Amino acid sequence: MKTLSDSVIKNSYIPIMAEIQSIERLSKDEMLFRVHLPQPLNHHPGQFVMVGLPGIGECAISISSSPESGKILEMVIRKAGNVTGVLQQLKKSDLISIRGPFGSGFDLDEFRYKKDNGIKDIVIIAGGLGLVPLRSLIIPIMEHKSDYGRIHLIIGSKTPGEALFRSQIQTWRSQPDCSITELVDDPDLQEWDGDIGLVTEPIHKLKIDEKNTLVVLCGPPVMYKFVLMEIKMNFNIPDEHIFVDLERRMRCGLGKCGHCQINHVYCCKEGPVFRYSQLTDLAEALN
Amino acid sequence: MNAYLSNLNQIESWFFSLAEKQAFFLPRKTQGINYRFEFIDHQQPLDLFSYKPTILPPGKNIFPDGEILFTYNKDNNGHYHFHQGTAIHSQLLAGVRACDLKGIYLLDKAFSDGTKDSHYLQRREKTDIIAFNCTTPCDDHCFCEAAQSLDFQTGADIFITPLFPISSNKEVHKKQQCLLEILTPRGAELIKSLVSQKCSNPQKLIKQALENRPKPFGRQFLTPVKQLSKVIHQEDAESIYQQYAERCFSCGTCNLVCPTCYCFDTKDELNLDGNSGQKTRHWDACLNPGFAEVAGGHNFRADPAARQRHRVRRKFDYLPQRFEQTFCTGCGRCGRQCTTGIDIFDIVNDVYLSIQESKE
Amino acid sequence: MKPKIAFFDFASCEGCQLALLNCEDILLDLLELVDLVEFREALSEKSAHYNIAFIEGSIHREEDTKRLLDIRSRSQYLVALGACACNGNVQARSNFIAPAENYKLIYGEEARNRVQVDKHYWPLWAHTRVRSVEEVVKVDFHLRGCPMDAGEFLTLVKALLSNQIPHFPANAVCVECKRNANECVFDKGMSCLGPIAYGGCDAVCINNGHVCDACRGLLPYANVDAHNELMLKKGISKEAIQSRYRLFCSAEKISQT
Amino acid sequence: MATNSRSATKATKKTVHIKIDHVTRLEGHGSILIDVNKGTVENLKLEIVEANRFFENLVKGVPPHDVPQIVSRICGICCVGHQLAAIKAVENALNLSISPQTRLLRVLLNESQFLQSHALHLYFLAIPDYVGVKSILPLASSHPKLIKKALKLKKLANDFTTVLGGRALHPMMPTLIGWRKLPDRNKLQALLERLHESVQDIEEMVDFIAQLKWPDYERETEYVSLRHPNEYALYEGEIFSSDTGNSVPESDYRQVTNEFTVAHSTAKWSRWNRASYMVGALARVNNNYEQLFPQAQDIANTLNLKVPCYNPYKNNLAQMVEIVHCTYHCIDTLEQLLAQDLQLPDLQYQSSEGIGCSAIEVPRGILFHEYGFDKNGICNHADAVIPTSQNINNIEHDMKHFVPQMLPLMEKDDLASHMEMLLRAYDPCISCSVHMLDVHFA
Ligand SMILES: Cc1cc2nc3c(=O)[nH]c(=O)nc-3n(C[C@H](O)[C@H](O)[C@H](O)COP(=O)(O)OP(=O)(O)OC[C@H]3O[C@@H](n4cnc5c(N)ncnc54)[C@H](O)[C@@H]3O)c2cc1C
Ligand code: SF4
Ligand code: SF4
Ligand code: SF4
Repeated sequence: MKTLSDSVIKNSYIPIMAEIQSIERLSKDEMLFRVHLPQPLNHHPGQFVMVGLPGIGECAISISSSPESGKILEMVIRKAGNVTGVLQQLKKSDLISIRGPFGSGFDLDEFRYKKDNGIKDIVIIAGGLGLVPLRSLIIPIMEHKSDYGRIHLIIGSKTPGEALFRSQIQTWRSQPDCSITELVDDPDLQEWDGDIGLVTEPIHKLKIDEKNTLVVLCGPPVMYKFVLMEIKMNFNIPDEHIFVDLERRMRCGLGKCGHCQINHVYCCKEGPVFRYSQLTDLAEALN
Repeated sequence: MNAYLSNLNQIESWFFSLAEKQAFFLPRKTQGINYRFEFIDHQQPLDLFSYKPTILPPGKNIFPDGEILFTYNKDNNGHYHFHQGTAIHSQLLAGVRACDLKGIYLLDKAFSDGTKDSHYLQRREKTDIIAFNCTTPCDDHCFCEAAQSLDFQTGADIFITPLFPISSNKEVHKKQQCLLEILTPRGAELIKSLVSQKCSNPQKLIKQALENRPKPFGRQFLTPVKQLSKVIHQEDAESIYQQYAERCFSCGTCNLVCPTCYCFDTKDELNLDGNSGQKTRHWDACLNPGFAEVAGGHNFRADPAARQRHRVRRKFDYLPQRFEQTFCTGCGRCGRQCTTGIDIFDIVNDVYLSIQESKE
Repeated sequence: MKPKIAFFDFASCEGCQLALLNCEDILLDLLELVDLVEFREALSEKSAHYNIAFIEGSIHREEDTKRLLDIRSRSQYLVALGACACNGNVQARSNFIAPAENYKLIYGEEARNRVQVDKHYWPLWAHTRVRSVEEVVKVDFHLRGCPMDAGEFLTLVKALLSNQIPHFPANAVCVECKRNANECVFDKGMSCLGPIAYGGCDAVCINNGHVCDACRGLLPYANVDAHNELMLKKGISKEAIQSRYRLFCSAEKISQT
Repeated sequence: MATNSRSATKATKKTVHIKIDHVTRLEGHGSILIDVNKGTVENLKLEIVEANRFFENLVKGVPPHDVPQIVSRICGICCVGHQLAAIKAVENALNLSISPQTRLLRVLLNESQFLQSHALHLYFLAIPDYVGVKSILPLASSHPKLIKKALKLKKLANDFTTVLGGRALHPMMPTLIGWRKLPDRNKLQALLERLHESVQDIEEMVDFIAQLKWPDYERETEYVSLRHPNEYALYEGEIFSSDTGNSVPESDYRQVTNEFTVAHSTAKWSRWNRASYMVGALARVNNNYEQLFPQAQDIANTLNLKVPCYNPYKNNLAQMVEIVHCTYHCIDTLEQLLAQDLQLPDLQYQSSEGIGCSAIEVPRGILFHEYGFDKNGICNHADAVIPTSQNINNIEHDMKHFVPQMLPLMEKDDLASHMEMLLRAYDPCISCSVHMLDVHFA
């Protein structure tokens, strides 16, 4: 212990402060934050940051912007409690604290269409706020669509009022080899041009090359079991090719505080993106 | 490395002289039946070898509760300024036993894994350790041999082995000899102020001293710990965890006294001026019901049996997968201090037994 | 605008308000941040609307109920301040005795009969049952303890001032005992309600040589059966255990048995 | 009302109705009701509207050591007094004796509460009246130095109680026979130094009080306090009356208090040798002036407090004198204590059948407690007579005397505020006072 290589270790709890460039209300509880960072985070899709205010607190928030967004960071924050509640009261040019990026995220390389790994189909299923982290994956795919194979998006929300990023989704529709299904559980007497039903319903209709498909899921805890069941029933996709994005309580983001532990892994470090094949050893994952 | 011989009288005055130079902690008997690492500040007689694992393990001196991670203030222009937290001073922990040395060693591993924890590691760097060897099991709760931490020396600067039999009811004689092994350059520095003589045949003396240790030393698992870990990893043993959970208060004592528990919560505090504050961290306990609760009220480990299982697996399965070491040192603290008498030693043996039975 | 804060006392020792006056170090700073509109123990001012109303004391009479309902209707947040307001404290022990019997025992039958026919003053005397504040109106936050903990009070006020919802973890007193490296009371040959009691007091009684009598009330997940068994195992008689449970927690479930 | 007919004849033909609900800046709930019809006082009542808490019933069924903890909750301000009174009474009931060290600690603990309570009452509750403001808040900006000093003294007193008792409110360290844990020596040492320092501050506070004006009003009454042969009686003594010039032992307290019930008060009332009597700082200073520390006597001089003093408003001055006395006495006692090696006493005791009472001076006057235990050592009898319930009767008498006398000279508002100030001058502790008469359980 006496021979610490770097005797002054960085204090990883001190955040950087970033300026809010704009805040846009997306739905009753959710707001899109666009902040300007002092330097780019160089994140992977699916990673998250600890966001907050000094003296108030921090919480884990997924990065919603593309890895190529440079000094601009986009996040969607839902009002769920204290910190998120206070963040939503901020205004343009206020400062917020950021630490990260944390977590494993997705490796875009694996998703690219290459002769050798032969991935042709990418299925992305998002429920509710689940679209937010997956957006950081979808945007780079859409922007370099020719590098990737067929894309199937299934995006579900509770009601039309809660459906996120609809106009952006609209722009994705024009991409070649791209099918998008948008659903709501309940049209709630509002105008709705998409489908009605649960995200599990369109799954069996997917036209995919089972052996060469990657599936990505993100949504509320209850969604996973049913979606996975549906996939397993209809397709024979290897477990390594299915990704899930999980949520846990997080305090440090550094794999120390223990709150996010799922069996032997730390959700903040090994996750929040896991391959389904990993979960067979993680009994607590889909609790 | 070098070894020296010295007697208890000399060691005692050496401790007092060291205590004058820096914060010095030593186990001391409480008014009841326990021991506690206490700050030695005036010359009270020391009782060096009567001992049973302290209420809190010495590792908590390196990972203190409520430590300030940083402070901040906001200037008139709205800019934030951050400052390092609690100042880190050097300290000397004496009388640390092998099980707790291992505890500290495991914390070292955990806090330097991946992103390094500056607060822990910097304080660790400034912590000197004078360890004592055990020649007799501390009490009925101890199972350090079974947990593979007996004779653990890594991390100590000086390791002291008493060369005389120790029994709890007899006064040890002040003239009796101890062997001091110097394990680090820092240890060599510390020993300079001790009146002692160099020892040329330390191995032989140690061997003699330890020969009379009871065999087996303390409680033993029903099967070697490696095997135990495998069973705990593979089998759920729900009913065993459930059975213990029924008696459990979910009070978290077992976590908080454990030398290898390091989960924590952080708290952000705002000063009354509204423009400054701090972030602190506090020991947390996975046995407390709110530990895995998230916004919206979902609790990922709402069931007490699930929490009990998590604790056991963390010690014998999860962290060992990561660090290739059992994360239970066999100190026996959790069983000793659990008011309702739940002992992790019993749980793991029961898990093993239930598996054996179900096989039959 | 500074938030309007008010204090109201019902049946209590007024110690919680005093505990606040005892925060000499921060009192003046705190008063800069809030508009203290009603604090009968130290002020003569009054107001019509409150952002935070602190209610001290338990509720005994129709009179008190009416006053409390009125306060609730004028308050944004209502905080039960201290054990009396949170769970009736020691005076809830009198619920084991019928009110009429209580009067007889204390004032004598003759006095009771005389006062009972007095229309004007009887409401002052008409004691019904000792109730916690929550039994009468909605309570937003509880500041437990006898007396309340000034640190928790400050946490609450600071949180509300910064638009946050204060959070008080529901941990057993044992947690704080460990933080203080206390020798467990059971190891000293005495008994303790700490394992089933709300912490937040920093285990102050145990730090100072006493035991925990659960003045903050029982945890929602208190494993009372296990505790009862533990106490019996330590050789404590059933009657003594019951007397312990009824000391501060007579309003709680365990005391009804 | 008969007593006032003499004064009423001199009065003008005014008609005044005063009703002050829930008088502020006092501990507990009290209301003042005054009806003057064409110069005649028709109705004057000091209503005590605090809800009953039946403390004497609450201790029924508990073991001896729980009694002091329960009765401590009678009142936050006087918690130390209630605890000490209960501890002494229970010890008397069970025939337990204490060490000299324990007595010293108790004396200190009791006086720490005098410092805190008097400082609180004087500066936070009473003085705003005499400066003509509604609370301490305006004082904080108009007299910042003074308020800082007062806060400092209060903090010292609180820290003192905390070090001795474990916390400032409902301390848990003192118990039957002794202390559950010994106070920390280093902290006691530090307090001794702070006490020495505070002497200077107190003198400045005296200077401020010396320039305030007190209502010119007198009514001679019976002054009752404890008296001790060797010291200014606070911790123990016999019950002394200024009317008879004699003392009776504490065990005869019922003969002194003679409690009775009135409808407009949930607290019980007392009388001894005449219609009402007064307890508290003024009664003590009047009765035991000679035993005050010389420094305290000097301050009494500076404040122009001459004994015997019949002006109830000057109870506030007597409190200041006692602050000085207690400061010097605490310094002495603390030095005496620190000269010894502190020992943790063995707290084991044998509970037995018995009954015992005690008397102790607390800031507001004499406090009596009495407890009985059955053969299993379980409490079956309790009685407590609180200073305020002894004083209320006297306050009402003061008011009945004051109103007709001052009616010609004062406007309604002025009169009302003088009534409030009078009530406050007694520093009544109303939550304490609400409970009552002997209770005998089977
Ligand atoms: C990897 C990851 C990514 C996420 N991405 C997003 C995202 O993109 N957008 C989004 O809106 N949300 C996201 N979340 C969820 C988000 O982190 C939570 O909604 C947020 O933490 C809520 O924090 P809060 O402070 O507002 O709520 P809190 O008020 O802190 O409440 C959180 C919960 O913790 C408990 N709690 C709070 N403080 C304490 C305490 N001191 N002790 C004990 N218990 C306490 C409360 O009981 C409550 O159940 C993500 C979460 C994770 C793990
Ligand atoms: S110490 Fe015992 S009772 Fe407390 S949480 Fe641990 S196992 Fe449960
Ligand atoms: S689990 Fe128990 S025995 Fe093992 S190291 Fe922790 S406290 Fe000691
Ligand atoms: S003394 Fe009481 S609160 Fe403290 S650890 Fe023991 S049982 Fe828990």
